Amino acid sequence: MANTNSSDGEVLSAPLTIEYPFRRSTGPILGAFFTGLREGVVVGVKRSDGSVLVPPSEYDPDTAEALDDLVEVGQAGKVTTWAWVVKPREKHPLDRPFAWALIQLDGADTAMLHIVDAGSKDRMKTGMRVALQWADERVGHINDIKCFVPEG
Amino acid sequence: MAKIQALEGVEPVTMIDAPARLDYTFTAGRATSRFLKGLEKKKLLGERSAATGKVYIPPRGADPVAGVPTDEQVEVADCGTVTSFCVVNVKFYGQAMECPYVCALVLLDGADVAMFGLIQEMPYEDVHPGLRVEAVWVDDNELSTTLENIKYFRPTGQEDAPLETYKEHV
Amino acid sequence: MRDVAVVSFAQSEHARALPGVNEVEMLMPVIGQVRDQIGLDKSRVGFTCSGSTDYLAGQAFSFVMTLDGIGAWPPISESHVEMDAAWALYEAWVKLQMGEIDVAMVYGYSKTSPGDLPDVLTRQLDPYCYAPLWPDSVSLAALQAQALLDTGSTSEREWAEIASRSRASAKNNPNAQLKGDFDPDVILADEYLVAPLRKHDCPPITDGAAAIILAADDTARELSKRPAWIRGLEHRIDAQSLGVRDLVNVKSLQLAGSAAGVSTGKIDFAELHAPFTYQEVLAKRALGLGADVQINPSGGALAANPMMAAGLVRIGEAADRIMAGEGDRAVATATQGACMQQNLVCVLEGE
Amino acid sequence: MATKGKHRVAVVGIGQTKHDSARNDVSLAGLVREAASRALEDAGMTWSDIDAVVIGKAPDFFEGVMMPELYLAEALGATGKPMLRVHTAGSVGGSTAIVASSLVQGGIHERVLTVAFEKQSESEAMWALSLPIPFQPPLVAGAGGYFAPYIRSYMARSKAPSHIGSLVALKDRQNGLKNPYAHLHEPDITLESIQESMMLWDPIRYAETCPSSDGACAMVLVGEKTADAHSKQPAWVHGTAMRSEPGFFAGRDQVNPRGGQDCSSDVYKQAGITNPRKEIDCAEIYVPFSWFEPMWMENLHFADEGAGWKMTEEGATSMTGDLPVNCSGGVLCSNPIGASGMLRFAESAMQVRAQAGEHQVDGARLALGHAYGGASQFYSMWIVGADKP
Repeated sequence: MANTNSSDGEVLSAPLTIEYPFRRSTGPILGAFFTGLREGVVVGVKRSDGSVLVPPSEYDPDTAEALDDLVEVGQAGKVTTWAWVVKPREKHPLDRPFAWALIQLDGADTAMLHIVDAGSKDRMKTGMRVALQWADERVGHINDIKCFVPEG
Repeated sequence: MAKIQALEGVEPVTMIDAPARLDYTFTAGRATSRFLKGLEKKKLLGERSAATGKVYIPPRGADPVAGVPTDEQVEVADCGTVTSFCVVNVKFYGQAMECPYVCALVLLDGADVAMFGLIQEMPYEDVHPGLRVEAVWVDDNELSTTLENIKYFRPTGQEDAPLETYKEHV
Repeated sequence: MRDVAVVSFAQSEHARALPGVNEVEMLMPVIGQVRDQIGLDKSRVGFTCSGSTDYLAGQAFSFVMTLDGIGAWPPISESHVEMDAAWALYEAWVKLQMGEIDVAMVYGYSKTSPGDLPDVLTRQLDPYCYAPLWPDSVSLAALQAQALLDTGSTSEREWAEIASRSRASAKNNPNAQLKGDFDPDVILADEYLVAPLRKHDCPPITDGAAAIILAADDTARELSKRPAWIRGLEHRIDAQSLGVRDLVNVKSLQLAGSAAGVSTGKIDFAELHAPFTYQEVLAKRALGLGADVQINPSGGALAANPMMAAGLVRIGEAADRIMAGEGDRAVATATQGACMQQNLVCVLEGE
Repeated sequence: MATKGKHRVAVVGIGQTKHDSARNDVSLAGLVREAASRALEDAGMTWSDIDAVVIGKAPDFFEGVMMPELYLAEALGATGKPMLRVHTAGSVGGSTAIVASSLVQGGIHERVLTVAFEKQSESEAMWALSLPIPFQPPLVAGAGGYFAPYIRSYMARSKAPSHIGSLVALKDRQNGLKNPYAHLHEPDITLESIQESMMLWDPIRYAETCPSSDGACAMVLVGEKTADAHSKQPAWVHGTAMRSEPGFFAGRDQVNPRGGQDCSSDVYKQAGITNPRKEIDCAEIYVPFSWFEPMWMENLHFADEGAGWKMTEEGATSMTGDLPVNCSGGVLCSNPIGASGMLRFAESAMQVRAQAGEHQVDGARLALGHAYGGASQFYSMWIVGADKP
């Protein structure tokens, strides 16, 4: 219980922390995606028109039709849009400037959100190629992808 | 799933850990702050509603019946009557109390609403509606702006309050 | 459909932080004002609906506490959406369409100041693949802004001009939080916050509350000399996944705007809930608004953005201008979710 | 668009998940889709037939996802459609269904999907319901800690014998055995085992307490034209009502709150019911702690004040009594909080559609669904019938 009370004029305030170690069941499709990450592959799911969603979902985002045709996709792809973080926030995945990016992996038809560790904003460009970097320790989690880096 | 070679025969992931922590600065608001500052001086300050004449404690800023602010401060006694209670014997994440404990609704003398408080210094099977109780405060040097200044309530030894005095609250 | 109008609108002061009050204390004067300025007794309100969310203040059941501020006794017919209160207005409008009540009250509020808003909003995202990365709201908006820049149809200069115009307009709005004269050349020289967005491209973080009274048919005429009639009210949602969405064409806003009949008559002015400068460009396009439409005479969300109320404020600001005879037909919008995921469109007319 | 005034609305599709303490086999989306796709299947519809989606759940802290409907829109086929998120505390499942009904009754839509859920295993209900509030000692332990003193007050006021709570628990747990979706299936339960179970929040025993469940419920609500064309028996909505009152005020009667009394009077009036005990064939009532059955019997005008417990004791609320209550096993057998209210509404509709299987009340034509929330301060109710209103 927080009791380091500070007084702002007439009104009292105190720090409050809401914290919980949430543990989430993934279901089979996201489960396969996370299993793949742990094993060092990226898994997508095929829609009825043949296009591939990455990350995969149990449902078509447009029609809600159930999906379960899992496929493996590439570990490099192109940046469809990006945003350069000048000053990372405390909870951000990196503590030095980096880019958030939507990345369409080879073999995928949709883009996934992750980060690009490019060192400098000048290296970022829409359409650029990036390659996936695995985390040293992988447990089956989105953070098994450490980041993407500019290719070549 | 079978056609992805890397996934064949491996233990599938079914759960992920997603801990989350958010830090806030809680603001008590005007009415609650007035109440808390009273507690620092061992005073229980309720607030009377001009609309209904009722005294609210702890005040939350409004007379909920009329939807208007309560702003006349009224000191109420630090003793009162148990209107109902519960013996808590359940544990949960983040709980501060040791089980079992008695949590009671205490109608302080001078107040028109009962507030939750602990009952101690008596066997919990002897707690009953009508029981007269008084606040046991923390030591003066530990007083601060918190309801935790009241450690608990204990029986006063007075005779039980007659039902008519708290009938509206059960 | 039954004719329903906005007949009263009130809002609190909007500020970065209103630490002196809790949510009830912030809301109560607004509720009093929205009723009193049209002399409405609370017993005439047939339905009440509110919009708020627990996550902003870090308190569960916050809407339960604020019920203390409206005098819900004897018990009232009441509901709550965990959405911007513009959607609470939608629910109240639906109840009025059922024909059993004639007056409804809507309110929305948030105290955003207790938490770290960009962090808190990450909790709205896909809890498996997005939220664990903690992508803050400004960063996600910047992804959309960059995608828009890449189309070559807008510029950072246009965004700076939007910020400048909005905050200049807000000088006439006594409730606005961020107002004044900002030279686009000067603010464009600022550092990026998250490129391509600068501080001026982002909304202020705001504590505030707002309330509206809706009335139907003759009751609306009794309560207001010139009611702001709701001629179209529609809302739609898009997928959350940014990777499957067309970020530069806000489909849900297009669909809602077209269903609400925005383009069936001349629009005199618009109150667009576009918290980031570039979102005004997207919203104008989605609604097909031309250069002749005055945008955000109140200053819009760039001048004050009380979460869970800012959309309702847009409707209220537009209605106030219609009621005052400052225009005959207006459109107001509300948006929520990352990168304008969910949108509501309200077309208002005087008569 | 349709004409002015209130339109008829009926339930033509109902789905629910298997409720369990932890549905670790599904994601959040998978859980809501399990209920929603069953409701669509029951309605003979696909996702594309739906005009709008109305979703409800209790506080977002349970799953730690703020406004989770934003993430769930795709999973529920809502992309490009209107979607509303309702939250009225524990009554939310009921009020969500009422908002969905009003979209049809107001002439806005013809086919609405409504869904309510809770996946409590992502965190812990006791934690989420007892978040710290600065300056206050954390005395009240969850919902049980809050309600126990009022249950004690009811017992004192009505002079109900102490075994009534156990009788309710026994009845509902035995009813739950007939419901394949129920979370708790306890075939060996006896009055003795209930009375021997631990006092969690005295006077509430462990076995008289609802479980903490993962689960979801969904319904498809349609206009008259669609319902008439439907091959199965619809459940016609004869009345809906909601009431709210402040949770804390001087002189508040929290044992028999006026909000619940007013709400039930309103819904009976809409349905043309003058003698609820006689006219209503069965009821699904929100009973998270067994003592709430007798309390609600009084609040809902089925029994005089102080006499609700006699209905329980006489067996009137059992499946063979004159007013079967919670034939599904009720909240005492399954409590995915946000969905629990909708489950009451859906189970009442299943009864008048004669689709309740082993827990069907023979010849049920008119049923009440009830939910409450907060400090017994939010109420939502509906009356559904086999006949058109």
